[in-house]
Amino acid sequence: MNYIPTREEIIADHDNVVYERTCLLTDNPLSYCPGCGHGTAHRLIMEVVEEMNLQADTIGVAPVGCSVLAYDFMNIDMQQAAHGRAPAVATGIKRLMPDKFVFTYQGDGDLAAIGTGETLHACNRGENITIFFVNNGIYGMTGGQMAPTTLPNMKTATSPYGRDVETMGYPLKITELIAMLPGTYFVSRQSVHTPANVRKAKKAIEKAIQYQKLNKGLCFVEIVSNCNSGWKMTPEQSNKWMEENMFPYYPLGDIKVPKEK
Amino acid sequence: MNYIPTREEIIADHDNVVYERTCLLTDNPLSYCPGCGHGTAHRLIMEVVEEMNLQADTIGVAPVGCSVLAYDFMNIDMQQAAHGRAPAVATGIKRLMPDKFVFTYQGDGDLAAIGTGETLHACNRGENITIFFVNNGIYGMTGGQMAPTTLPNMKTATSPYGRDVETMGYPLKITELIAMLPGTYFVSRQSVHTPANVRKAKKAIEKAIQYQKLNKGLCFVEIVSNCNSGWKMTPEQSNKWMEENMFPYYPLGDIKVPKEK
Amino acid sequence: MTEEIIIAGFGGQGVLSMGKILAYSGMMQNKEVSWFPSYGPEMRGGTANVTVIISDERISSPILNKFDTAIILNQQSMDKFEDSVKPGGVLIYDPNGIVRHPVRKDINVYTIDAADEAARLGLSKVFNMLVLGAFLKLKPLIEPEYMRKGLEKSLPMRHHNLIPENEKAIERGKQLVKLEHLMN
Amino acid sequence: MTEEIIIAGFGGQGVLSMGKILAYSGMMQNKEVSWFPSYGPEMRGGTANVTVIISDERISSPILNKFDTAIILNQQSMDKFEDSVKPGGVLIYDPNGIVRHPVRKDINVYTIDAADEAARLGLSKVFNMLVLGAFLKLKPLIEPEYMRKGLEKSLPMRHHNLIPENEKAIERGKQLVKLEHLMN
Amino acid sequence: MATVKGEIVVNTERCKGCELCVPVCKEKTIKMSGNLNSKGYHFATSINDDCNGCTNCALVCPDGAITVYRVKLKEEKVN
Amino acid sequence: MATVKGEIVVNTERCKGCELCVPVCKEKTIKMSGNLNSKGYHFATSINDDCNGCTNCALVCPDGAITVYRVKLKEEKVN
Amino acid sequence: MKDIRLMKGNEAIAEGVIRAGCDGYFGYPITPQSEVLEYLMATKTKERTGMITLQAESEIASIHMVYGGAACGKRVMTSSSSPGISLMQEGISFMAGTELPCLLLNVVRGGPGLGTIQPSQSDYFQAVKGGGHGDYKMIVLAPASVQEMYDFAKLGFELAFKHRIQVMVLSDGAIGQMMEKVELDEQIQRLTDAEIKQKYPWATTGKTPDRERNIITSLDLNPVKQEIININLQKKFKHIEQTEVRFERIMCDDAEYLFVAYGSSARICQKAVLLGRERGIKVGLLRPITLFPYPSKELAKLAKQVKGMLSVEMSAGQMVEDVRLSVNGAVPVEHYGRLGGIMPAPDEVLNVLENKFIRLSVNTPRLCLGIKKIL
Amino acid sequence: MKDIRLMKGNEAIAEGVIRAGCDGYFGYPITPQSEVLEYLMATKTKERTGMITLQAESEIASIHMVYGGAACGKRVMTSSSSPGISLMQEGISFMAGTELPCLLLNVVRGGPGLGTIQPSQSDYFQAVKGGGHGDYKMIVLAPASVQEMYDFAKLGFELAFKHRIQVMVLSDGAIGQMMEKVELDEQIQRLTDAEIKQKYPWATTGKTPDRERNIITSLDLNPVKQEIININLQKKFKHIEQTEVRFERIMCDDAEYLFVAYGSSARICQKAVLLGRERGIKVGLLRPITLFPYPSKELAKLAKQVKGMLSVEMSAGQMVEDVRLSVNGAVPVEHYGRLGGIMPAPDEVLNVLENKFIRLSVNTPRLCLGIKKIL
Ligand SMILES: Cc1ncc(C[n+]2csc(CCOP(=O)(O)OP(=O)(O)O)c2C)c(N)n1
Ligand SMILES: Cc1ncc(C[n+]2csc(CCOP(=O)(O)OP(=O)(O)O)c2C)c(N)n1
Ligand code: SF4
Ligand code: SF4
Ligand code: SF4
Ligand code: SF4
Ligand code: SF4
Ligand code: SF4
Ligand SMILES: [Mg+2]
Ligand SMILES: [Mg+2]
Repeated sequence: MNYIPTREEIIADHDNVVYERTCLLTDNPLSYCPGCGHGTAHRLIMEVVEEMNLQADTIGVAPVGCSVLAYDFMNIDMQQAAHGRAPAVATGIKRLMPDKFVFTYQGDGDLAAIGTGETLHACNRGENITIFFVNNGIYGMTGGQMAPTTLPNMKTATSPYGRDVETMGYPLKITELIAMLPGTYFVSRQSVHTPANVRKAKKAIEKAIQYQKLNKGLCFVEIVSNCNSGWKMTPEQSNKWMEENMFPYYPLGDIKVPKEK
Repeated sequence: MNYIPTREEIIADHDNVVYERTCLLTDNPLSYCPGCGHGTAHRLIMEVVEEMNLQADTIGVAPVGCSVLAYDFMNIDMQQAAHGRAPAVATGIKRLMPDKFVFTYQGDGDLAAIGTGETLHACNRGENITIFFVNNGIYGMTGGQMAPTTLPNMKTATSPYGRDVETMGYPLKITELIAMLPGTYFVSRQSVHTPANVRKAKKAIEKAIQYQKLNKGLCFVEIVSNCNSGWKMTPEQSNKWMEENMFPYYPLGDIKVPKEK
Repeated sequence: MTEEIIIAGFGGQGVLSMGKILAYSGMMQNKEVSWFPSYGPEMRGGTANVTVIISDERISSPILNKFDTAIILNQQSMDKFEDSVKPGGVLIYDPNGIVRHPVRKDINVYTIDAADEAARLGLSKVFNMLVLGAFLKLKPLIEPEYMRKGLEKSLPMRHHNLIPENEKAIERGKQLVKLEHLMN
Repeated sequence: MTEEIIIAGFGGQGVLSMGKILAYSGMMQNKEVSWFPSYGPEMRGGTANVTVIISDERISSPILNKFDTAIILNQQSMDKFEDSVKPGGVLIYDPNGIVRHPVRKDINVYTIDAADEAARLGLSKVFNMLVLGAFLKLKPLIEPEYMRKGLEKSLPMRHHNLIPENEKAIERGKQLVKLEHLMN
Repeated sequence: MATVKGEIVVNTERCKGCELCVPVCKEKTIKMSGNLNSKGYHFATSINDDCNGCTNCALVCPDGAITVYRVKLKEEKVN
Repeated sequence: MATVKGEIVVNTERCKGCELCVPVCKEKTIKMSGNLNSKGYHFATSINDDCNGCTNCALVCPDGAITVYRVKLKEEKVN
Repeated sequence: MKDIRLMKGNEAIAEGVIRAGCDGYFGYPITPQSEVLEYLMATKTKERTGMITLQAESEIASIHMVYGGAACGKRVMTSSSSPGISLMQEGISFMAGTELPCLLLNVVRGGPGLGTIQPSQSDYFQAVKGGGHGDYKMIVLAPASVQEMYDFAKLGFELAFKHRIQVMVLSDGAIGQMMEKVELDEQIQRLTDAEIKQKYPWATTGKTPDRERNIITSLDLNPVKQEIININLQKKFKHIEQTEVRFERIMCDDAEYLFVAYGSSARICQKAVLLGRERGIKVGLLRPITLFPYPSKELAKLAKQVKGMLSVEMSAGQMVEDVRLSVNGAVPVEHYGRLGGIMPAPDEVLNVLENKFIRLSVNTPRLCLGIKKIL
Repeated sequence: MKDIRLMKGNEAIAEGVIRAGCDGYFGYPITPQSEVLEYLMATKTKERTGMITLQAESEIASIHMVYGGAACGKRVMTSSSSPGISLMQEGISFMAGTELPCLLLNVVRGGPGLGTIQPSQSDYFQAVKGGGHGDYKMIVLAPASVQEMYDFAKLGFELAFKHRIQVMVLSDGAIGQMMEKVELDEQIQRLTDAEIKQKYPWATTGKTPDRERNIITSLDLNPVKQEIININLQKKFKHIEQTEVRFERIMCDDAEYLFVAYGSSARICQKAVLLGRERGIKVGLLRPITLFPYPSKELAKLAKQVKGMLSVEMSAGQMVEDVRLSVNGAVPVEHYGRLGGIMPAPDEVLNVLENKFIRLSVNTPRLCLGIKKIL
């Protein structure tokens, strides 16, 4: 009457874990729509913070946007900033707590519309902070309105007939702009919709955190992501659409890398 | 007893005028310090408006800065905008009065510090307005504080030991940034401290106005200028200092010119 | 007469538009109506609900804590709104996907297998009309003629060809509704 | 005792620092003092003025419309402040560059050729001390010992070597002041 | 000879049924369940023994719902 | 033979004595007056007949204080 | 045929401004009022009437776009909700200083800070006392129905141009998000540029030889002049106080007790009045429609008649100060409020009224959460 | 030896915050307060005490830098003048919602809009009633001398941390720009990070294993929870009203008439009291030092004693509402104000008092410019 463990039991043993949700994500269910990239982005950042053993040294800043509740999910000390002001908030923190790892997590409306001034000047001052920028080309939280990064002719709640660049302006490549500033040190654009991209994105996040520890200036990681709700697609469709439409406009890869070896 | 007119009387006859203050400058004495470039910049813009016969079709927007009182000097309809908001004000005007020639006149604090967001987004939307940007590397009006464009190590009231780029950030080349945006059509940097430069600056101003009439997008003319009071120099010294120190950082010339012939 | 209704479920189930058709129909029948949706980030995660009030008098608050009728279309909504039915009120739900069924004894509970029926018909779009039918069976506030006017008003022109289908679904819903529990 | 003074002229003439030395000296002599400058864009175009009040009692408003004494150092200031001398008050001015001289008959008018004297001495920096001397001659509010303490306090350390020179200029100013007109 | 074998465990209450894990699994191990979780989502479930523990599915899961295990198994009585 | 001759008129009340017009005059026609205008500025003034009407001075004058005239003069009794 | 629709409050005011001949809307999304911009975009205002609709990069940009347009004599507006309106305070103060007419909509949500997105009335002080710097007032209209959201578009523009003043419609998330019946009226033609030039000679429309240049500025470096400007501004506000007060009296004629409430709260109190009458309590409701100018005289009159007034607001006690200032001690004035996005219920407010003034009921209000003790 | 200096008000508060152990200043230049930032820069705060001084790109950035620093338990401040303070209203509301302590300085100038740069008191409503959205209060301190500018730096930080509240020093261009004697006290040590962690357990200093993560947020999507948060906030304000009222009584004991004035106006009224006494009028001055909490009880007491109160403000009538609310009709309350950057004179305000209450003088105030008629 020997009990013979099932195959599952043999394998799914704690010792055999090769991937598990990081303990720096809380148990609270994420408030995001199914398939939304915010969740993956959260996870990667927290994985790196965990792996670098930075929990006690990290102060995060949540924006106004779908990720407004990031503090419910990230098991670190966090501040919720007013819409667009996260880089200023992070500046206030970092200047007074220079030994902490300080990051903001911001959407494209937050960072590139209302927060343009704060973003540009934090970058220009070379604040030793890290900005994670989730660009989904839309205002997810408020119900899918046009963002500065919305693609030409893309339909949103406030461009129901498509973004007309003549009257509504052009998609703003803010990442390319801030990469031009001497205050930024490492600028990279990533995505998190395939396993390979997730791995690359995590690398970029790691670098951005490491460089902050060296006080090299501002590090900036953009993550091009879907907002399947706002785009009115299934998660899978939205990732496909993103590859076909967003990436040509927002090509992935490092935009500014440190010159010295 | 024939009256023989003096040489002066023969020459200084109205018919012989080759240069005269444009009638689009009012009789009010300018409020600027002696030798300040604002006066020349005002004059050039008004000369072009006069020459193009645009007085009745022009609406100007004054900033907050030493040129806050521009409306006392320019004999056109003008609005005084809140600090930094002139591009938004001009957008409001132009969208509703698309046939008017609409311009803003802004200092570097106004345009590149508090007004960064409005500047960038008006440029990005390709508003059919013209921005005249007087960059004197300092906040003239409030008594010579550091501006985003203040040079490294330059002393100002708020950088009394010189601008330390490590903590106070780098001089912001906002003109180069906005030139990257698809919404801008013509971007040029000029100065008005020598006769030759005055002539070139006037050409650029002419173009910027002409292109607006063709609805080509935003035209942007930067004028690097002295603030001799803020810099604590004589006007002549300040122009020399400007050539030696400002121009290397802010090289004169067209930055973006229309591609088509 | 005042009827205060909450309709709660998923985004995509047609919750808001069901409420809107109901409100529009009431309005056509010359009643005072109000329609108040959950809005904003509340909707993240796909939940949606709407409060509809149909009354003979001016409506005071469009936001309520207690309802005459709750129409409940998923578990989360059941958890949230079961308690907000007034004693003696009505709770209608589609049992599909419901694991914790209502337990209150002081209300009248009905079910409608609308999801199954919609699947059976191959017309997932009429799901909400089936549910609406169930409600109208139990609370016949709106006369069919005004129901049609409501449909006309609330559907965009290009969907007017679907009105007969919707009406049929409403009728079908009236047949499908089942009593689960009568209040003690 | 309360003495309300306006000092008005050009930027660069040392108007503000003259006021500051006066105020500091008053303070050292244990008086209540206030010093209130023109500020901001008012200063564009190079004008500068400062209101100094020296008093035995707590000072109410640091901003005044009427003054016991006006010290006037250019035409623009003359145009602006001649009228604000209280009847019976004192107006001191440097006539250099003044084209419209004061006309009021109900005040006491004095001149001091401070610019000329400073030029003669080759010490343009002491211009304002000459003027201050003229004032102190007419209104000997501050004892010399406190004047020195005021100078010490208000000048930065690295300029303390200039104090004797300044004191000399003050004395010289006392000699140079000339009566132009005594009130009727 | 040893084979690498994997296994996933889906936290069915966290899963939101986005289906993003399905196509990234080269082993076609994941399918959406016909059942609903308490939020009303069809959750992901493992349908075969082919998982190789590559973690692809877990990497793309926005809700961190998947735990991946991997072992080297001795080849035994395969039938 | 005709010569181009110029003349400037300085609006002495507008002039703020910034002296920027002085160095740009190749003919060295402009000097600052010893007198003050009512604002207290030493104003610019023309000190010789060499002006050629090139307008340089007027172009750089921030206060628009200079009017420039130019004529072709017949060469007459030069002495 | 009457054009009757079921509309959201936000949609109704959007349709209202189009029909009122609005020339331009500039705004930035924020819950619970994003439907205003969305509706305008969806309805293609440019094609319908020539009206410009533009999504700005922020609320600050929006208000200054409004400034630019208004200074040209155009009918322009923006809308937002509480945090966005806070961002506009400098701009609003500039519009006050330049006396530019415009329509502003605040669909209030619970604050402070990010707060909730649920309805609230806690921006009363900001709207009525002046959230921006300096001495100024706006006309503040408080709609209590979707129909009024629609109606106040036209009324708002009329008042704005009549007095060269900013008109704020102070709504809330309930009125903005709910759908009700709305009766629409005819399209008013937008003014042509020529008409504007003639009707609004102060507007910056380009300096023509027939007039001096027009200047829009709120600056005067000379305090003596600035004081005169400000005195004239104050005279205008006084004049508005004398001529533009609007309110609704509901069962006030024989009232012994009075609710004072605006907007959503007024609807609840209206129901409470009916409940009260059923219970035999002679209670009435004064509903201020204009919050500035405030119906102080009417309240002062009613103070002679009633035994107590209860100001019901979804706030910690803001309008109640104006009620107290109006009656100047003549009658007890109490406050009852719910916070954070919660709306009170009719029986709840009636119970409070009874408790505070009549003391014959021993019920504490159902949902009071201890609020009574501290407010 | 006592360290006595002649300083500008702006310099005094800058020196004051350094000595009060301030950790960080973030600000943007604006007249008439740019000397605060300039002084801090010139004195090399980083070298003196480790204090960070940073010029921000705008007032909005400044207030949010303050937010970030304050949330770490640091003593931080910003300063500005009227238009700049208007821009901070959203940020201030966020700080209120998150209960973050900080020091804010408004050196008020004449508004609305760009206005003048001369002294004014027309931002009273904004400071005291809440210029931002939502129900909140700040503690508002009104200095009347350069010494108080200095003193209120320390007091301000103390109150801010005691109550986790924003403290605004409401000054004006006169107090900011004038030089007066100041007596300085000892340098207070800045707190170390370890001390902060211990004293302010709510601060985001990095989540260590010994505690749950700290979250600074003003958001709750659940209105029921948000209401509880707001009720607690209101309780705090009530508590402050009961414990932190500060005022100065000047010749009030036998007063038959009362000036009520703060800041610069109070100085003028103090002189007017002396003048009045010379003329045989028994007049006193109540000078509120805290504008919130307002000395309402003291005024209510005085209302039983005096025959009339005159609120003197450099505004069109703002604080006067709080005076009226305090006395609730018990005594006539009048207002006298000068606008646009003009300061009234002592005899001027005394004449007004006589005219309004005693009617034995026939002089109309010298510089009244018709203001009396309309205000
Ligand atoms: C001052 C202010 N303006 C507007 C809003 C409304 N608002 C909330 S989130 C948001 C935009 C969110 O878009 P984004 O930053 O792209 O984030 P996402 O939701 O797409 O992740 C807006 C406009 C606000 N909360 N505060
Ligand atoms: C909201 C606001 N913040 C700050 C100020 C103060 N201020 C007036 S002008 C100015 C800067 C002027 O500098 P710049 O734009 O470079 O113009 P310049 O005087 O040098 O020509 C500042 C900060 C203001 N008026 N309003
Ligand atoms: S709305 Fe868009 S961005 Fe927001 S959670 Fe949903 S999918 Fe993600
Ligand atoms: S302060 Fe500078 S910018 Fe301003 S007028 Fe003087 S020189 Fe020109
Ligand atoms: S770990 Fe790899 S093989 Fe296993 S289920 Fe996931 S994706 Fe498939
Ligand atoms: S990716 Fe995650 S949330 Fe999506 S279906 Fe798979 S397990 Fe569920
Ligand atoms: S016009 Fe030319 S030549 Fe004549 S004074 Fe001027 S600069 Fe000299
Ligand atoms: S450039 Fe003009 S202002 Fe300057 S000195 Fe010459 S004439 Fe006078
Ligand atoms: Mg987005
Ligand atoms: Mg400048």
